[in-house]
Amino acid sequence: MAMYPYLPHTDEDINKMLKTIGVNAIDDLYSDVPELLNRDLNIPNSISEINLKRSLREKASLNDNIRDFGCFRGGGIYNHYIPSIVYQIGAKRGFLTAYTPYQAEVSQGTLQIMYEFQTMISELTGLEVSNSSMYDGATSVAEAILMAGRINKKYKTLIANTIHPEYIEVCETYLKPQEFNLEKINYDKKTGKINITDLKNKINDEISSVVIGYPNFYGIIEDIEEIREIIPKNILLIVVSNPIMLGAFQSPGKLGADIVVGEGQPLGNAPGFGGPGFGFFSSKKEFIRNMPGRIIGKTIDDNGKEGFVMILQTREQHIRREKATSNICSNHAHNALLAAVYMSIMGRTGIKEIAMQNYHKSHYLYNKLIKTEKFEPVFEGTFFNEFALKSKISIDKINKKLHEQKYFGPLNLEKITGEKNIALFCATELNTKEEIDFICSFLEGII
Amino acid sequence: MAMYPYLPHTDEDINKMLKTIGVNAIDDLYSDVPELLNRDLNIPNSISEINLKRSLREKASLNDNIRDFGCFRGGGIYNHYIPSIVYQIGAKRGFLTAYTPYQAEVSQGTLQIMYEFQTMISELTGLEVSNSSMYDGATSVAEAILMAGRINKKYKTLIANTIHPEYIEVCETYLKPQEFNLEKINYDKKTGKINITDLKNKINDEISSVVIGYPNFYGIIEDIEEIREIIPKNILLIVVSNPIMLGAFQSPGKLGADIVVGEGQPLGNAPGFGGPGFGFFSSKKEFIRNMPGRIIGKTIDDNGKEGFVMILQTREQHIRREKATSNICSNHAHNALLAAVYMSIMGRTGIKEIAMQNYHKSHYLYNKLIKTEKFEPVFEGTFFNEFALKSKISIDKINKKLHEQKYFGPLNLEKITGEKNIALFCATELNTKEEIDFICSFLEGII
Amino acid sequence: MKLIFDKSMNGRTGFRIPELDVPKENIDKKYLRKELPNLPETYELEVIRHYDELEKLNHSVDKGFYPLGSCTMKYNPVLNEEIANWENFKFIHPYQEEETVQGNLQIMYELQNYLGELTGMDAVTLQPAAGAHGELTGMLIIKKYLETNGFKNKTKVIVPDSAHGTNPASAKMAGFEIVEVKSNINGTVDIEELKKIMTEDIAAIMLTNPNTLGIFEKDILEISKIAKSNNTLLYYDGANLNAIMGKVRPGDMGFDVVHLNLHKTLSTPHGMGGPGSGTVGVKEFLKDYLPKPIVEKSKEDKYFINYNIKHSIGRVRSFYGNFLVYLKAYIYILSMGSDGLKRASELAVLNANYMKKKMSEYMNMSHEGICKHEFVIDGSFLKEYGVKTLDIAKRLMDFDIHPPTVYFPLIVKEAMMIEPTETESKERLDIVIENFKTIVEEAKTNPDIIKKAPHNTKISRLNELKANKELNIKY
Amino acid sequence: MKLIFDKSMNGRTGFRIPELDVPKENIDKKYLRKELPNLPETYELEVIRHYDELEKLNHSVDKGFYPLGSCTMKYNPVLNEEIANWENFKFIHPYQEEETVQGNLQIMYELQNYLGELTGMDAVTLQPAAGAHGELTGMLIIKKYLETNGFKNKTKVIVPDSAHGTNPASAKMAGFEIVEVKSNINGTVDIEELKKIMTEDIAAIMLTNPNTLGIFEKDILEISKIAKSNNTLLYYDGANLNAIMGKVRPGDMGFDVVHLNLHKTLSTPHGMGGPGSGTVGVKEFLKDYLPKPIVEKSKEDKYFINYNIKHSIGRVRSFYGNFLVYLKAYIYILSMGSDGLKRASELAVLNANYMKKKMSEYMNMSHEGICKHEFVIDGSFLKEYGVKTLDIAKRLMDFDIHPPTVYFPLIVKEAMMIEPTETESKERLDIVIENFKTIVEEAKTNPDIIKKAPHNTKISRLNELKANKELNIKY
Repeated sequence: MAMYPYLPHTDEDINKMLKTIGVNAIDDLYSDVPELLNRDLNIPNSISEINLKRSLREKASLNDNIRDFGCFRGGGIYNHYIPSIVYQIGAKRGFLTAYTPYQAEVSQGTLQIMYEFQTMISELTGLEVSNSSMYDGATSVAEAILMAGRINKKYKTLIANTIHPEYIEVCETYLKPQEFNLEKINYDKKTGKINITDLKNKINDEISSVVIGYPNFYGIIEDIEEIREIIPKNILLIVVSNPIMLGAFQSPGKLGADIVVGEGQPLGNAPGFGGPGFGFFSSKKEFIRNMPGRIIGKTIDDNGKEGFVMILQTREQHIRREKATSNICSNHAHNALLAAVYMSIMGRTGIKEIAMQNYHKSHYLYNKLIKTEKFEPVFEGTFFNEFALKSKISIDKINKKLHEQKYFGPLNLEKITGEKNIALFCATELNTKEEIDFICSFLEGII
Repeated sequence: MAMYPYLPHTDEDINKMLKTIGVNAIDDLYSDVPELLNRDLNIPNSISEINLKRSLREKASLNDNIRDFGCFRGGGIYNHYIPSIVYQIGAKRGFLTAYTPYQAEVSQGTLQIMYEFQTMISELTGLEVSNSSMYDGATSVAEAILMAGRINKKYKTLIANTIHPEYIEVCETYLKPQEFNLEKINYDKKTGKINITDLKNKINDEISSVVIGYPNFYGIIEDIEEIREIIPKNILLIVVSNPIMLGAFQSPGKLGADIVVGEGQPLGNAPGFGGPGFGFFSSKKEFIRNMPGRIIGKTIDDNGKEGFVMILQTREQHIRREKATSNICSNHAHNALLAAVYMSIMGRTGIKEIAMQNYHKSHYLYNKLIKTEKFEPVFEGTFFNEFALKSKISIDKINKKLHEQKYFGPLNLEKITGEKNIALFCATELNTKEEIDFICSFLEGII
Repeated sequence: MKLIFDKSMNGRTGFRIPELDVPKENIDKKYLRKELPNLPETYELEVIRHYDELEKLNHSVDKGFYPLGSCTMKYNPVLNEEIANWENFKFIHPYQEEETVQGNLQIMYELQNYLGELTGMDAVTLQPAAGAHGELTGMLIIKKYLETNGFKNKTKVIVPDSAHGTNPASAKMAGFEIVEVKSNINGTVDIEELKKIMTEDIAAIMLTNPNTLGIFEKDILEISKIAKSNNTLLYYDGANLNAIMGKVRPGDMGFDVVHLNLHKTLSTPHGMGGPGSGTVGVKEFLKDYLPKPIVEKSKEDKYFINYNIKHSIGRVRSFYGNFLVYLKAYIYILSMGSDGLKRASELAVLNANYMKKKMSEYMNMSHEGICKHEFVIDGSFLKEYGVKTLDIAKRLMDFDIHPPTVYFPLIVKEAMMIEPTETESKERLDIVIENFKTIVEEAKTNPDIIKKAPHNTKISRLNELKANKELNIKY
Repeated sequence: MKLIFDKSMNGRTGFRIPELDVPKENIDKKYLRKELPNLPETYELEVIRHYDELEKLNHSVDKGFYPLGSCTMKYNPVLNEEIANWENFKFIHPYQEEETVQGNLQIMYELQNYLGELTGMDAVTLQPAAGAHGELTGMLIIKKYLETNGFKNKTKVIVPDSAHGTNPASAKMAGFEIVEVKSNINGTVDIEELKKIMTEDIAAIMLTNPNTLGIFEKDILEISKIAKSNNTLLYYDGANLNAIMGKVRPGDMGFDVVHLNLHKTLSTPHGMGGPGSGTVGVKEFLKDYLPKPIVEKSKEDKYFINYNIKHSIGRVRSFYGNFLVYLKAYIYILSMGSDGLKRASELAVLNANYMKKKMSEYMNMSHEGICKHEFVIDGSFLKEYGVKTLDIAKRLMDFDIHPPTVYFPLIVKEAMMIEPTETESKERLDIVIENFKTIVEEAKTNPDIIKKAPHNTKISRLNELKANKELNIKY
């Protein structure tokens, strides 16, 4: 019989155990199972670690990665510096091979990390409460909209059409079966910000919440305060944000947001082909009982020692079943850990520095690109670390040429939003002046 | 002032500390140091993690590695399967960032590992005592010769000239200042084994020890028993061995060796450009007090609980200074750990299987190469996983061509022993039939 | 222990990035924070020690037995972690051109096929981020299918009283009403009861099989027949697939939709609560309803991402799901192979039955007889000593055993749900069986030691009331 | 805890390699073992748990304060580990063609230069595997140089009584006789005594500076003069270089040969006892005596390995030394840079003086005044309470502090040698200072708690006598 390194049973073990149970063969333990499968699964037989690695190396070699290649592409997932310590702590098996902290006394590691994570997210968003992670940015927005509906019992949401198109798609999927309406707010063609007139026109008594980006999908920074002033108090303002930006820029909470969510990947998580990152989710404290997901609280033990537990579990599905605030069970705790380590090591000074470098580098790139005369500005609004340009040359061609130079060029929005000849460029702290200068002069020469 | 992620001191800390000490500036703590250096060191200024990684990636990319390239080269360092678990356990910081177990109560992890390691090495070599590692194979041989001298108070050694040439060089370096003589024993041109007549001729009363390889540098397996019978009892027989081979082949201890040493790299250690691997070192128990290096023993604590401590420290330099058995202080404990994990996961069945596959694969390669008619056998003796062939074509040319095919071909012995047109081929469990077949048919076509 | 914020010191830094190498762009001050977020200022060694200390406060599979029923806390192979850490997997941008991610796409394509084969389904999506997310996806598929095919009246979903809480919650999120079906005395779905509530408006039945009692729903073929005849779809909760890999397939039993928890059955680590991966498989007739996108192979053997799915329920997540998670499941499948996966299930069942049999000698089981990969103890027999299941759970910690799932399933009093998994050895099981025995003895002779447990952890029982009342949720 | 051998079970396997894919070759049975070696038969999860448990039994830098004097237990950057784990460093065969290892050779070449600059030396070898190995190498160079240049009569080496034990042991291995020089009341070399023993046959003086008392040999220039005038070479033991990087260089002080412990000063991890790296630097006139090979750069900017060194002492190790170790030192040097290395030394000295000053309030120091990176406590003041240095050492474990180096240097009674290193924060030092104070208080009021320490470790004091008598050295 084949041996598997993950399975400890010797033949002798099996025989002894069968005898104890009082059956003759393992198949006797399946006597209640209908015999519907009388063949082996059409999956290759087990292979050795050596051959497995060979096979995976071959597949891996068919990918190009954004460490070997320079990367000017964002669109929801960003290429940031990840200190070595982040994944090395992430690899600790005491974190990796533990589950949800159902039993607090043997999960204080997890619980304290999540409490610290919640604090850090709250600090960034400027809101009092954070949960300990969601799946991703997109589902966080969808859940935020549902949460707003639970709060004000209204079931229509206005969402800026400058929110990441994939997030809007996910919201549509989530909201439709609930008969929750989603209406889009147009953007101002000139600034790239939300069209205030359109917003005003669409606001009415039925509206539960308004969703805007900060920055939005085109990198533009919305005026949260202005928007907050326009929408009535009982309508919740949901802000979708980039957590790195919040290191230096005004926090949405301070500017009037009720719920702030977003994709946490930029905080120390590898791009990983888009997953797993994590969704962050925070709100005003008054809404805590309507929040989805796991929340950790501090308390004391029998001896008066401080410790942590999961709180408000009665919101959750395992207690409340169909009456729960959400069906979410597994979250992205391990990715939240990576983010917590990242924030611990960067500190407030570090995150601020990163945010400002993103701002300055992307503006430097912007200015240089405009000078090539191959691109025209699309929006006037202030942007963070990415921006849209109208390209005079085929963007696919540009990207093909840049790929030959070992760069991933801008995102061709045609594939995402359908807009033709619009390139979404991104620069982060990882883009050097040297490579920005290179691609700009390279693009200048392209025809 | 620049900030360094490894240095915690804030300006405020420094000021407070200086005040406590009662000096005005850090330089005041150097008032007793002559001012001989009034410039900055000519070393680049500190750089960030990001730029550092960029620079190292660039350098790394100038190397070709033997995972991307097939490897038919041995000569002391071998390309073996290393289960993923080995380096993952090796990365545990509780092992990596601990030092010599001077304080047993807080070093039981280290001590037990070394006790287990000693046991495993003893099992392979067939001798009762092992220390907890030396620097490498070469220095282990040198230290073994010195140890034999301490035991029988004689200072001349016969060493087979089929021992790894670099090992012999190291022995020369070690022995010369001690006025310890080293004489070489010739090999039998036909078998590649030690020349028994030559050995017999050279044996006399002055000889302290005889050193032979098992296998020797040409891969040939010596007849330990026969040699043991020839040399008088009071001459120590030192066997230099490949530990993987000992998984399936007779142990030198059982065949009459007094001291068995060698390079431990094949046991789960990466080639690493030749270091660090580790030297293993074992002997008969009667010689334990003359052994160099650290030895761990089992005992009990105040409560009768079993535990481990360093023993026989009075042999060592930190106690005995110039009268010590050796000057060795730091050893290669972490590499011994990697070997212990490797042996734990492979088990006796696994090591045996690996050893036999090495034997069979290298013989398959041998047979195929002879059939190409580009090579002629050099020796008739039984070999383990490498063998020498006389090449009709320039070996450098062969290797250049093979490199283009992404293979590292045989070792050109001209560079090592000065022998012209002799190629030392090696095959391990990592060489597939497919690649053996490929290189043989490729070589067949070469002119 | 101290929070990282308590270890912060102004002016200390743990990061170092290159100085800005481009000219600074003006920025209107109004955009910027006046006060920085209160993130800790510390340095590498401090951070390392902080997490080193935190790690030691956790129980984990690597540390010891973790028989958390329904969670399948099996060994998470280190090999999978190593490979998922390769740069050519970790540093891939989701919007790279398809030509530059052929390796990833091939893996996804093959994994879709393997999971389809494993479950007997015809098409698979890798999008859902976790089991519950898969449930939602599956129920949305069912909803959309029914609506598209003229079954708008089908608004209800039947869920057994033994089901995971996520089942009703997910069905609800998908816009269904919930109808609960009671379990019979054998712990399985009561067929007669089922027939009664099987009205025309029933869209689907959600089942876990083996169910959360560890019992195989042996009437599954009849249930399937009942459902089919009512145009009701059958949904398979894959949480317990670890019992039956290679033995029987949901698709062959009549299920139309199935979600898998790759972090359970297929060995990807649970990571303190996630990330998971909750892939969903469907029968051919539901294929066009899958969320987008899925990976396909062209005639030229190139892999591509297909966004064009006729009746797709839409997106359920950004990008392509948790790639770095399901990559590990893919590696696990290749490691174990067809033969090994089957063996894993068989040994998981063997382990559970062995424990159940031995522990039956001194504990009450919720149901007699052969179980699958887990079983449930009825802890109420210790009531007379004043000992509750919670107490037993806490006492187990003193033996370095993670407590089983407790008070679930809801239909068993003082339930303790034990799932040993196949990666535990007989010796380990024997020790645990003895530990349980010791605790039962203690309950009878010295219940106080149990009621005050745990004794060996750094923290003892925590005041949950206070935590829920005072809501101290951040520093 | 149980040994891995006790966890072994016949027939269990943790490995899986491809089946042999070539025909079997005959082999004479006489070559093969009749009985396999008794290596454990186990499986991955068991092995992982085994080492997980073992790791927890160790103190380490990552876990807490580790002021092991003379060992410089500073923080070992995780970045260095990550990079040294890259395949293009880890899986390089030493006999690859030079064209295929240009990256490695460039690193070695640059590191040789950096280390030369750091120590004020003209040429450097990366061969030696550890500090003591470097000492041997250095002393062999001196020996060969003297012999080659007509100083065959120089057969003795002066070593201070405060020196590391490796110094005399290494000099002895290099074929020298040892002459000990006493320290004076200030803890430094007694110049008058030195002059007295400075006979014609003195080949070299081996010095550590600052010395093992943490005191800078302020008369070093005079010592150097004395040596030079006698054609005696000056050897620098680099164990304590962490005190003076960028402040003063051994070469400038008159030293001719220096070894460095990269695992001390340059942050490579100590790994439970090794591997280290003991590079050796020499002045120009000794360059031709270095062990072979060294790395050089051609006019075409290609790096190559030079085996052709005129008077080379020969090889001291196979291949090129511990590449994967000194690679980490290279990364550390680049990380810290000229500025950071100097800062590290300054802060190491600051930390030591701060601790010394504060601890002087309640403990006796071997010597008053300013120290360098470490200082020595004279523990004999606690004798009156029946408390020995060993007891203090053991009691420190209860505070999660690794004991300092004890009973060394030999010239201080009940010595405790404390080296905090620069990577510990003031807060941490303050805590440790308080812990020491508590223990001194305990010594006076409750000495038993100290004499029976440690109390919080899994193992208490071990019977060394029994260990040395019974010699139980394997399973």
